[in-house]
Amino acid sequence: AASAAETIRFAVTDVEGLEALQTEFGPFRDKLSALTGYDVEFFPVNSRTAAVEALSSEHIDFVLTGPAEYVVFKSRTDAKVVVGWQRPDYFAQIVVMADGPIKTVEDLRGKKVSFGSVGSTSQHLGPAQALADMGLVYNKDYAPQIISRNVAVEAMIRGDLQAVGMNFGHLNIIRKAFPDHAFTVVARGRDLPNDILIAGKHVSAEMFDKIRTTFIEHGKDLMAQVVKGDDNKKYLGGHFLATIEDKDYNYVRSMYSTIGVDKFNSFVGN
Amino acid sequence: MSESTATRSRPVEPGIPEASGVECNFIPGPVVTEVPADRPATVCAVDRLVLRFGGRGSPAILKGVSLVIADGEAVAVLGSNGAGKSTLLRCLPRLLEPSEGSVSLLGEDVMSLRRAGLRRLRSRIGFVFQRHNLSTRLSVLSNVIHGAHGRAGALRACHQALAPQELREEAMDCLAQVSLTDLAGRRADQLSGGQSQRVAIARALMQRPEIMIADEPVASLDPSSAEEVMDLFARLMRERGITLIFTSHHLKHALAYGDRVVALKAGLVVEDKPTARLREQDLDWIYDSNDRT
Amino acid sequence: MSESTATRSRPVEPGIPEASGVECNFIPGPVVTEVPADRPATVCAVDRLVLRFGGRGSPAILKGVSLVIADGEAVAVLGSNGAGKSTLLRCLPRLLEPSEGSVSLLGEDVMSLRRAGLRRLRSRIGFVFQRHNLSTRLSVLSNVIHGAHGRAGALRACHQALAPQELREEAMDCLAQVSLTDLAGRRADQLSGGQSQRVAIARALMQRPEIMIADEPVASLDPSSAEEVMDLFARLMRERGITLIFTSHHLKHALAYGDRVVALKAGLVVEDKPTARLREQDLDWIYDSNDRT
Amino acid sequence: MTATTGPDHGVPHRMGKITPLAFALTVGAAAFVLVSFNHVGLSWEKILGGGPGLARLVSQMFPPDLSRLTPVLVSLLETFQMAVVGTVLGIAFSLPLAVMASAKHAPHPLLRIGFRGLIAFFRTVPDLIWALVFVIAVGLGPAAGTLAIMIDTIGFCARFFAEAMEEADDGPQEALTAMGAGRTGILFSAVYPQVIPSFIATGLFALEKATRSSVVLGLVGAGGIGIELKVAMDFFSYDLACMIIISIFILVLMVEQASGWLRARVL
Amino acid sequence: MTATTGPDHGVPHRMGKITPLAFALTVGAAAFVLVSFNHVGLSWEKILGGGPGLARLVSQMFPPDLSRLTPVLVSLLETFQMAVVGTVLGIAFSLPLAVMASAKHAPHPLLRIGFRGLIAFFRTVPDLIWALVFVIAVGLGPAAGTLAIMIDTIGFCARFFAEAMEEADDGPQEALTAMGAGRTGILFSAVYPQVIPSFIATGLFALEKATRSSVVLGLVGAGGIGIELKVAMDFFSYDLACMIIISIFILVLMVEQASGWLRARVL
Ligand SMILES: Nc1ncnc2c1ncn2[C@@H]1O[C@H](COP(=O)(O)OP(=O)(O)OP(=O)(O)O)[C@@H](O)[C@H]1O
Ligand SMILES: Nc1ncnc2c1ncn2[C@@H]1O[C@H](COP(=O)(O)OP(=O)(O)OP(=O)(O)O)[C@@H](O)[C@H]1O
Ligand SMILES: [Mg+2]
Ligand SMILES: [Mg+2]
Repeated sequence: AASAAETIRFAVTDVEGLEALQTEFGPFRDKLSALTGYDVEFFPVNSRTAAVEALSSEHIDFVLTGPAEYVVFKSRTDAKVVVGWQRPDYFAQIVVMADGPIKTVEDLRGKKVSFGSVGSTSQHLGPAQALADMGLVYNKDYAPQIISRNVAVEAMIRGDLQAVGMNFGHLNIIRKAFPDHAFTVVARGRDLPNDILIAGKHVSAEMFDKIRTTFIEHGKDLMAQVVKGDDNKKYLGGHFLATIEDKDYNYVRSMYSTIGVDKFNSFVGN
Repeated sequence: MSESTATRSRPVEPGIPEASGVECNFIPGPVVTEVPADRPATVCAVDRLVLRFGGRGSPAILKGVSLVIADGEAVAVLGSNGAGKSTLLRCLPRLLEPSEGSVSLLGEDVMSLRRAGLRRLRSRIGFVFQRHNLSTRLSVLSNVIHGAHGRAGALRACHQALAPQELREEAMDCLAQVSLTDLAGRRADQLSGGQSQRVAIARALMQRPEIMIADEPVASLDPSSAEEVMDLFARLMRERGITLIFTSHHLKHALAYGDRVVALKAGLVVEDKPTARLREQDLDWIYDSNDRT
Repeated sequence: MSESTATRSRPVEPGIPEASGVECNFIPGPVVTEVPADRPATVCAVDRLVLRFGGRGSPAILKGVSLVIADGEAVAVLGSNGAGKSTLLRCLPRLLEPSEGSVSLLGEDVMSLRRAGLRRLRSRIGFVFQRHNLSTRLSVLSNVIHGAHGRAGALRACHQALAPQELREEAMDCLAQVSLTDLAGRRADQLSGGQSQRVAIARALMQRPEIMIADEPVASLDPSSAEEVMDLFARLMRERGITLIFTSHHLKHALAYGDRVVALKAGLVVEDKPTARLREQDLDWIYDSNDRT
Repeated sequence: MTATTGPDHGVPHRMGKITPLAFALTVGAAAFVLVSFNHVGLSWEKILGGGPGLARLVSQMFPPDLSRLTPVLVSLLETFQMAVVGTVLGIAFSLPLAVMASAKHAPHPLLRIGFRGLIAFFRTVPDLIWALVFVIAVGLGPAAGTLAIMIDTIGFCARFFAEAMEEADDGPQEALTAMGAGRTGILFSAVYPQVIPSFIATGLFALEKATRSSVVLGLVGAGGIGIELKVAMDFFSYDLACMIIISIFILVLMVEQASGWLRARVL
Repeated sequence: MTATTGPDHGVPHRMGKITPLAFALTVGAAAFVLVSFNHVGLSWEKILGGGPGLARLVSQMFPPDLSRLTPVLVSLLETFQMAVVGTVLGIAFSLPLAVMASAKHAPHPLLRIGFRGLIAFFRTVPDLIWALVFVIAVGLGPAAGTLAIMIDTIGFCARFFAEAMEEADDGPQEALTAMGAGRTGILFSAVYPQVIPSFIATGLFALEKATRSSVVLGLVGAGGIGIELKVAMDFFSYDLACMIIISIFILVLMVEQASGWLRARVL
C-alpha cells in the first residue's frame, strides 16, 4: 500500500540519547506536522526488528534510527537516506571502577566485560570495537556478557564483572546516580557515525524532498521540541546533515565483524 | 400391579401432552386413550450385561445381568449396598459403557446407537440420580428447565433467564408436583437433602419421559413426601403410560409400587418375581450376605 | 430407652478404651464400669436457638429451638424435608454460627469457646453428615483415619500412608464395624451410595466420640445394614455410654432406637416426647403440612 | 457386620501400587531436581549479605518521583485500554479453544492433542515474533499491540480454562447427558456454571498480566507504561520507576479486588 | 403435593435482583470496554492483507538453522535446570503464602489482605528490579536467576493456589472441622486432596513459563535460552530463532504431557 498523501508514518527506534523522545513525542510531532503540512503518525518502537519489518512491509514511511540499525536496514530493505543527525560526544567507552584492579585495557584479559544491549551501536558494537582496536579479541581475550546497564553497574560495583561498555551520555547519568562510587574509562572508541533518518522505498519523491528540506532547514526547531524537558538539555547541539554517504558506515560494518556477525557486510561492496 | 395393566392409559399423541396449564392437573383414574401403535411391548431388554470399572483385569461389578421389562411396568430393583443397582441403572441409557452384553430401550439397540440417536433416546428417559447431580451454582428453576434440553436445544434450556416463558412455566408445574414452587429461585446448593432430591425428580418430570429410571428417588424424603412422590410416579404410569424402573431400600415401597421385583446380589440377578403375593419377609434373604461389598 | 439408663456403661478411664485389638470386640450386655464423675448429666442444652442464613433480613430457618438432652440418651430428631433438622444438628458443634440463642455441649458453652477449646470439644463429638462429606480423592482408609484428627495431630491423621500403625489398625476396626474392610484401599469417589455412608459412619466411630450426632445415618443403607448400624449405635451407647442424636425419616427406627423423639416443623420444636408408648401413626401429623418448605 | 479383630485384616499398603516405570520416573525426576539445585549453587550465606547494597537501592527509589504523575497515569490508562481489548478478544477465542483442548469435552482425542499443541504454540512463540507478525499484518500501533496481547491471553487462558473444565465435577454432566443434552448443552448447563469462578480468576489475571507486561506494546510502537518504565530504568531514575511501579501496583490491586468481588458473587 | 396450575404461581424473575450499584458498575464496565475497542481501532480489513509480508517472514524462518543445535540444546537444558530449581522454590513458598491469602483459610481477613498484596507486589515489581535486587544480594549468575524465577513463580502460583483453595468444595472441610481438626489438618485432609490437580497444572505451567520466558536469566548474566533467542532475533537470524523456538516448543509439550499424566493419576 502506498502511503496516503496527507499522512506520514514516522518511527523512532533505539536512538541513543533520544529515549526522551520515545515517551514525549507530542511537541516534536506537532512541530513536524506544522512544518511539513502533513499529518504525522508517530511510533516510538522498542525493537529494531519490528521497525525493519514495518518498513519493508510498507506500514511505515520514515524511521529515525542509529548507525547499527542503519546498516541492518540497508542490508534488508532498499531504504533511502533522508538526512543524518550528527550529535556531539557520541562515542563508546569501556568503563571500570576507578578504585578497582583494572588500570589498562590489558588488565581486562580473561575478565568479564558487559555490554548493555545486543547490537546497539554505542553499547555493544562501539565498545567491542574500541577493545578490538586496542588488541583484545571479542569472546577470546575477554568474556563478553549482555547484561542490562542497570544490573551491570551493580554487578561491577560488587566486582562480579570488571568493565561495562556504554556511551558518554550513559556514563554521565551513571555518575549522577552513583555519587558514592568513582568510575573511570580505560578505552574510548572513535566518534560514532551519525544517527540517520531513512525513508522506505515506497515513499514518493515529493514527500521525500519535503521531509528532507524540513529537517535540514528546521533541524534546530525540531531538536528543540525533543529536548523540551530540562533534563535533556544536554542533547542539544545536534545538526542535521544533508550529505550522508553509505561508506561512512563501513566502520559500523566492521564492528559487526568484530563481534562475529558477518551477515550485514554484504552491502559493503555496493 | 401387573394385573392392573388393563387400566394403563396412553396419551393420544405420540408426544406427551403439555404439562403446563390446566391439563397438567391430572385426575387420577382410568383414561381412555390408547397406546400408540409404535410403542413396543418390551421397552427395556438387558442381555447378559457385564460391567467392569477399569480394564479387562478388574473385577466385574455386573456379572451378566439379563432383564426384560414390559411397557408400562413398574420394576423395583432391590439389593444390598454395593450389589450393583445404581450401576445397572446407569448402564441402561449407556451412561456407563458396558463391557459385554446388550441393552435395548424403547425398541432401539442402545449399544449400536450413534451420538444423535443416543441423545434422542436419552431425552425420552427420565433419570433421577442417587446423588441428585444438580448444577449447584444455578437456581432450582434453571435445574428443572435443564430437563427440556432434549427438545428445546442447548441455549433455551440452559438457564431460566434464557428459557422461553412456556418452559419456565412448565418447569414451575413440575416443581409444583413436588411441592417446591416457593424455592424456584433458590440456588441449588442451598437446599436441604430432601429438597434437592425433589428438584432432581422435578427435572426428570420436565423431560416428559416415557421411561422413568429413578435411583432411590425417595431416600432423603420424609415419609409423607416419599409416598406422594411414589403416588405421583404411579399416576404418571396410569395417565401417561410411562414405564418405571426404580431402586429402593424400602421394601414396603417396592411391594406397593412395583409390579415386579428384581433383586441383585453381587452383580447377579437372584430374584425376579411379580410383587403380587410377596410379603416383606419374603425378601429379607436378599440382604443376608457376608460378601455384600 | 430412657428406662435403660441404669444399664449404661462407662469406660473406667476418662478416655475411651483402644478400639484396636481384641478389646474392640464388644460383648453386648451390661458392663460394670461407671460414669466418670466429671461427665455432666446434661450433655446438650440448646436454648432459644435462632438461625438465619444470611444477614438480619433473611428468614429464620430455626426460629427459637430449645432442647435438653441427658447423658446417654438417644434422641431422634424428626421433621419433614426442610424443617431444619440438619441445620439444628450443624448448629450444635457450631458448624453454623447461630444468630441468637445458646448451645452447651458436654458442659461447655459452645458459643463462648475459643478456637482451641472448640476443637477439643468437637473432637469428642462424632458427626455423620447427610451428604457424607468424604474427601473423595483419598482412600476409604484415609477418610476413616481423619476421624483421629482431634487426638493424633494434623500430619499423622491426614493420610493413611503417614499414619502410625495403631491408627491404621484402629481405622480398619472401625471399617470392620460397618463391614467395609475390603474396600479400605478404594478411592472414596468409587463407592456406592451406601458404602460411602458407611465410611462416614466409620469415620465418626474413629473419633471415639462421647456424643454421636448422625444426620440420617442410614438413609442410603439397605434394610439389614441399616439395622446393623442402628444396633451398633445402641451398643456403643450401652458400652461406652455415648449420647446419640440422630435424624431419620424411618419412624420405625426413631421409635425403636430413640429414647425420645423431638419433632421439628418449619424451624420450631412441635413435639418432644419419650418414645416409650408412641406408635408410628402418632407421629404422622408431623409431616402434615402445606408449608413444608 | 461383626467387628473382626486383630491387626491382620489386611490394612492396605501405605504406598499403594507403584509401577516400576512410575518409580523410575519419580526417582529420575527427584535426582534431576537435586542435580539442578547443586548446579545452580544457591547458598544461604550468599543470600544474606547484600544488605547495604539493597539499602542503597531502596534509598534511590524513595521517595518516588511524583513530578511525572500525570503523563504516567495517562500512559497507564492507555495501556489498560489496550489490555482490556486484547484480553476480551483473547478470552472470547479461549472459550471455544479450551473446549477443544479439554480431555473431557473435546469431540475427539486427536483434536484435543491438536488444540493443546496450538495453544502451547501461541504461548511458546515469543512476543517479539508475534509483534513482527502483527506489525507486518496491521502495521505499527495499538492494533498490533492489542493483537499481541490477544495471543498471549489465548495461550494462557485457553489452557487454564481447559484445565478447569477437566476438573469440574462429573455429577451434573452425567445428569445432563442422561437428559439427552448435547455437547453445548452440557457445557452451558453443567460445566460453565461450575467453572465460572475459575474463569473469572483466570480472565482477570490475564487482564492484569497484560497491563503489567506491556513491554510487548513498546515492541510494536504502541507506547504503553512498559516503555515509560524502561526509559526510567535506562536513565537510572529509580525514583520515577518506583512511582510507575506503584501506579501499576494500585491498578493490579484494583483488578484483584474486582476479581474477588465477582467471584464472591458466584462462589 | 397437588399440582397447582396456571402460569401464576410466581415464576422467579429472569434476572434475579440487581442492585443499582451493580447495575451501574456493569454498564460502566461495558462502556469502558466499548470505548477501548474504539480507541484501539482494530479493523478486519487491517488484519487481512498482511499475507505476502507474512509469507516472506515465514520463508525466512524455514528451514530452521540446525547448525547451532548442540549449543542451543545445552543452553536449553541449563535454562530448564534453573527453571526447575526456581519453580520448586517458588512453589514451596507459594503453599503457605496461598493459605494466608485465601479467603477461606487465612487466619484473619487483615492477614489475607496483606498477603494478597504481597503476592501482587511480587508480580508487579518487574523482573529488571528483581534482577537488580538479587545481583546486589548474590551477585551475577545462576543463583540470582533462580531467585528471580522463584519470585515470578510465587507471584503466579501463590495467587492461583489461593484461588483454587477458595473454590474447593466445603463439604469435606466441614466434616474435618466437625472432627476437631485444626487449620493444618483441614488443609491436608480436605483441601489439598481436592485442589491437587489444579496445583499440578499451575505448578507445571510455572515451570514451563520460567523456561520460556527465561529472558530474566539474561538480565542477571545467567545466560539461558532466552538470550540466545533475543540475539538471534536482534541479528535477524530468523532461521536460528525458529530452531530455538521449536526446541522450546518441544520442551513445553513435554512439560504439558507430564502435567496431563500427573493430573490423570489424581483426577
Ligand atoms: N467408579 C467406580 N470404580 C470402581 N468400583 C466402583 C465404582 N463405582 C462403584 N463401584 C463399585 O461397584 C459396586 C456397585 O456399586 P453401585 O453403586 O451400583 O451399588 P448400589 O447397588 O447402587 O449400592 P447402594 O445401595 O449403596 O447405592 C460397589 O461395590 C462399588 O464399590
Ligand atoms: N445455605 C442455605 N441458604 C439458605 N437456606 C438454606 C441453606 N441451607 C438450607 N437452607 C434451608 O433451610 C431449611 C432447613 O434445611 P435443613 O437442611 O435443615 O432441612 P432438613 O430438615 O434437614 O431437611 P431434609 O429432611 O430434607 O434433610 C430448608 O428450607 C433449606 O432450604
Ligand atoms: Mg446406588
Ligand atoms: Mg437434612
